[in-house]
Amino acid sequence: MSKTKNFAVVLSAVVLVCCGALILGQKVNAAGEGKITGTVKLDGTAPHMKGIDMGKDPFCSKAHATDPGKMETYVVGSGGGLENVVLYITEGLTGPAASQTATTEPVFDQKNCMYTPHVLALDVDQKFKVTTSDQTTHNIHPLPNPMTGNIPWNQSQPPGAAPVEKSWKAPEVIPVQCNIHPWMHGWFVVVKGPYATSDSNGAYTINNVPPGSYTVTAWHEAAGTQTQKVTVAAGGSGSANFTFKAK
Amino acid sequence: MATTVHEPPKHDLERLPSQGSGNGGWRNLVPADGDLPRVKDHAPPPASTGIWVGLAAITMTFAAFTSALVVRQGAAPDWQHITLPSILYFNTLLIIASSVTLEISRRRVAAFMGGIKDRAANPARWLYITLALGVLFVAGQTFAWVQLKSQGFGLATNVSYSFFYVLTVAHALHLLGGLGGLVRVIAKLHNSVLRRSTLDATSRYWHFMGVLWVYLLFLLWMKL
Amino acid sequence: MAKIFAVVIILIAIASAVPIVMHWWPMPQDISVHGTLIDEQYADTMLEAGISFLASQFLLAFFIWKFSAPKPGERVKNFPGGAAGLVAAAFLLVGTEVLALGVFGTKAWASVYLTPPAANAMPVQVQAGQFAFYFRYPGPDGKFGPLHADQISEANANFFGLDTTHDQDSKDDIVAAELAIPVNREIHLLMHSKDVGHSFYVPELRIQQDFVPGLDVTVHFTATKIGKYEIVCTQLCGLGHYNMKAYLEVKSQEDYDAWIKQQAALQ
Amino acid sequence: MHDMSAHAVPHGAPTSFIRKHVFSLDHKVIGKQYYALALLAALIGMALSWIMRIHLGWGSFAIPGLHLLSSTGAPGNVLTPEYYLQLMTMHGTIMVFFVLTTAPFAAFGNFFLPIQTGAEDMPFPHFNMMSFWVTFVGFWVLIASFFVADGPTLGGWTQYAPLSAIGSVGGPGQGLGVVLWATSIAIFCVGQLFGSLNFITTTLDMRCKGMSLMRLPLTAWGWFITSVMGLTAFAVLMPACILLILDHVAGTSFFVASNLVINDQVLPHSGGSTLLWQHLFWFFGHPEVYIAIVPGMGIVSHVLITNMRKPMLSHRVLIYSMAALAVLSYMVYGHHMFVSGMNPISSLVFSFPTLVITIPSTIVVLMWLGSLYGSKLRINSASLFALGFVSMFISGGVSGFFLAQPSIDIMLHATYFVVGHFHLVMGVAAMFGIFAGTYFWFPKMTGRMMNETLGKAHFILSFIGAYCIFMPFHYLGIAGNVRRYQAFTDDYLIPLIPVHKFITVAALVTGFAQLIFVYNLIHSRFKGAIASDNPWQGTSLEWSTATPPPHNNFGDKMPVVYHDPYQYSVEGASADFIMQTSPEKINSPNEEK
Repeated sequence: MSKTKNFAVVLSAVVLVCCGALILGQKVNAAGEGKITGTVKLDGTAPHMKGIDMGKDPFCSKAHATDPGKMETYVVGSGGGLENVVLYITEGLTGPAASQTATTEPVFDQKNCMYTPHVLALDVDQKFKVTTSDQTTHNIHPLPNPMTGNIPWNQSQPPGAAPVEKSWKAPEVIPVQCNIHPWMHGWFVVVKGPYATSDSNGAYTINNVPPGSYTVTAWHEAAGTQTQKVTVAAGGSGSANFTFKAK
Repeated sequence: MATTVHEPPKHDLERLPSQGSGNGGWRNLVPADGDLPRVKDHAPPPASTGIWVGLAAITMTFAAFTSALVVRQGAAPDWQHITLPSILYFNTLLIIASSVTLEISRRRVAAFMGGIKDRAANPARWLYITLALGVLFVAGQTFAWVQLKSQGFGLATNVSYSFFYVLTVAHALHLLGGLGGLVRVIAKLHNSVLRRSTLDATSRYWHFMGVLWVYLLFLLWMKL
Repeated sequence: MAKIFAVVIILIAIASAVPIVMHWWPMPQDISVHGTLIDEQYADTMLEAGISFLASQFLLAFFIWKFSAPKPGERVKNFPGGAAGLVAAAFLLVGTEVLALGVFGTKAWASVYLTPPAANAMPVQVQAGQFAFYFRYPGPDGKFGPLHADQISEANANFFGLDTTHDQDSKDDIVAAELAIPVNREIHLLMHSKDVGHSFYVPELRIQQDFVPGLDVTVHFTATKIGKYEIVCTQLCGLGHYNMKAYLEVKSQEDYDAWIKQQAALQ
Repeated sequence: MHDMSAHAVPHGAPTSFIRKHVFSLDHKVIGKQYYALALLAALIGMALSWIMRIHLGWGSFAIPGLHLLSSTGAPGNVLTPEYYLQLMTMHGTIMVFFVLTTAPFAAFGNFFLPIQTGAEDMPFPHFNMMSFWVTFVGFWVLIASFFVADGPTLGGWTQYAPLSAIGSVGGPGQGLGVVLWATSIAIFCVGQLFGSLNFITTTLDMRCKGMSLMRLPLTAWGWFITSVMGLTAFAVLMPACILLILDHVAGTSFFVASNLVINDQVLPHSGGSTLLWQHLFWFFGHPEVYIAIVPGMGIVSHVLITNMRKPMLSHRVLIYSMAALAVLSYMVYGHHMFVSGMNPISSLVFSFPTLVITIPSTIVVLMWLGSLYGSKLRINSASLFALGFVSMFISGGVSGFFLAQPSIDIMLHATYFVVGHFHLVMGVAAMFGIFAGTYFWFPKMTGRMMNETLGKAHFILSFIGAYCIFMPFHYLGIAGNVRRYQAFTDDYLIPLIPVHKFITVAALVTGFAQLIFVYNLIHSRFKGAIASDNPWQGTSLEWSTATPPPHNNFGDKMPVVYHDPYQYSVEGASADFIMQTSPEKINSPNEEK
């Protein structure tokens, strides 16, 4: 009888220790996480972006009375930095870093009849909010490929309506548009694992990357995709710069 | 086969059996002064009026399909010529034959009810033959669909095929209704509760299905 | 109750007629050449319909007032002339009325739909799609390039699906989101639908015509007054139907020339 | 299946609750079931119209609890554009099919046609029962679309292709919503075909001794003509719905043209005809307008005659006019398509019969007015609604002058003028016919009288209210106010919004007046005064039998008819009315010479 009891105690202890080690190991791992940084540039002169005639909606045309809206396919900053490029890891991710879901809840706002941001990168299953800052009704119509498992939806948001909260099930590049304002186009870029979006100078930082060697992919809605191999040391950072050619 | 035919007593005995029962006039032969004895009650049994009404509705439905076919053919140049499966012509023979057998059966029942008993031999046998021919027709149509499908011609392959399937399936569904009617007539005959109006209505429906099929075949042959 | 009811009928009939009779509620102003015929036809119809409406409502009210309180022992009377008289009146009065309307109305209809556009009419193509109109001008070569449905891209502002790299005719085509036209010049509008049914309606222009997917329809008209008017969609086309609109800008020839030059530069 | 015979008693009186009240073969029970279904549908349809009207008047007003209906369709209790259109489509479909077709035709017709013809029941009671239950299923299939993922379809009750045929890329509700809609309507068609089959056969074959066709009351004629129209119209709509469903589920291309692009994607369909749907739909759609109104004409004539104590100037002229309307209704359907890209010559060809159809309509109105002259008019709820019907029919009819002409239709097509026109002539007028029938026949159907004071209050509020709603619609249309807009953002429409606010208030008040009727109906059903067999001193067969009628309508003895239906105020007669069953000899009867 007592032998059995002893065995049970020892077993529990072993289990506890193992679990502790696992948890600690995670922490150690997290402490050693690095990052990938770099810039994305556009080679050559930026293509001319067509202006948008918002005349059919009085609210929109008023909002853009001084600053006429234009297409956002190529947004190029000073020094040729390319904005709205999504950078994410396509190869080399293992373990928890690959399966973890980002917990932040990004916002996709409809402001002055444009999407802010124009490109929203998301983790699989990451929750996000669609909000409106406009005094006109918008319609949010993402167009995923139903074969991926992402379910298309199409709903409108009158002024002052509560945010629409959603998430996507599978990695996919999903165009989104407003049916009421046909010029409004944006993107949900759903990826697995850590990601980043380039800012107005083309700079980006992918955080929470465990040490290892990876393939980083840069995606742009018109210029296409590029990949580079990057190695990240424990607690250090890797670097990858991309240069796109305008199409 | 021990089948007897029972007909409820009729008011107008002078009517000939071969005329069936659909030849009655209306009940509106009423003198304005309300002189009732002169009123002749010639209302036909509702089944024989009802069947014409039903056939009118079916005619409208297929007329709508036909005009849809004509309009759609003229709307775009994507109309394809298709070769009808040759079993359809065999099926046509089946359905014509079934009309003949049903008519034989109907006449035998009518003769029996008219009192000419010696010609009433086994009306049920001819009904069974009609039923079998009808089932064969549906089987033949099914064969045609399966054959086309196996050749890769589905409902959405081309609008010609769409119309082919829609028209033939719609006809087959209506024909299944006729088969149900035949089964019912046979059951009633066995239970000796068959009315002649029921048999007449069923046989009109059946003949109409035959005529409709010949029309559809002609339409499909000409247009597809 | 009967008398209250009779008075209510009279009041409603008068109230309904007042805005029309007093010209408080006219149709939108007419800026087209053919619109005069439509407006005349409308006025004639309004006169005849208005008289029929008022006469029958008054008669109904009067009969209700008069015959709802019969004295005891009173006998029923028959309408003088009886059924035959009324049927004859219906055939004669209404028959000639509707025949006249039909015959004269044909003239107005013919001026819009049964006359071909003039040889020098200016062609403009309008494309309707969920939920916007776009307009295409043929440019200096006077030719519209072909449309390629598979190249339509709203994201890249290629609304018509033009292939400017390969199609010579498309290179100088001018695409705009508003319809600017010179005043007093006949316009031949070529109507094309990108997706579902839509309609082109400009009340001031007295034009309404559906877009038929798969079938290109045309209308022609001449605008006579400079100004900015609204083009709206009148055929239910989806959730943004209420917001599907564009502007019609009728400009002087000089203004139009300047505008088209400016648009050409923007392409 | 039931034996197709009628000379014997069709069926014995049922004993179990289910056979008595649920799956009953009795035409009277089926008529009441249809009435209950129509009442439920009308309340739903009216509630939908309230939501729409509030939204049109005060676009940002939050209707408490609306998000419970659809959290995506009404976030924060305010309608989204798509949900407005979805509710609008459901309002139209429910009202046209499940109220205006079922109540005056299927409900009253079922209850009274066999009684007025002197029959014990319809000839095919099983078909009759199926007719109701099939319609019932169709109704719930339609309602079910409220609860599917994208909600009901937004395509309008006319469901113009290709919007209705391209699937969910067309917008919310255009996928499953349309399939449910088309399924529901196809089922409904089957139900009405069964019903028409029974109605026609009853009228032709089931009349009692002495009941010639011309001795049928005008109500029976109305139902008979309607059933002939229903038989042909619904038999065309059903195949159209089947083709529409196939475009959805099987990928066929009946209605979707080639090279349509949505969201920058070319649709996989090719070659379909957009106008084909419109032809098929309006071939049904225009007769449908008369299917809704002709039974009302019959009911109104019947109620008026009884309350005027004199027959119509001519029985035959009214019958011929109704028949002419029915025949012409098939030749005019193209007037719905004047600006839809149809050949402009066809527009003219369709325009003339459309103008000609005003002649029989005018004759009917003149018959009513002319008969009113010199009558001894009784004012009660039933006769008030009948007179209201006449007024509405005139008002809705004259606007038809405008829409019949293609040249004016260019201006008024798809505006509120059209909405006002058909709401007056088909909606309100038909509803008034239903109300007239209800107040008139309620005693016979339930054995109790309705409350007259409430009835009159209901009438005067409805009458003024309906004009306050629908007359301004015409003005909006003249100003170019486009229909089916959920908000008015165009510069020239913004000044019209105060008119919309006025209409909204009128609609809410009129709607509440209908609740008086519902209360009256339910209260009188249980607490109303007991009705006699013939409370209005009527002459037709429904007043010869007990109140409420026994299971086989006439008890032991089948009626025998001696007179034309409306022997009121006959000179030298013993009373001011002589029933059709009375063998009394009349020296100069009110009959056709």
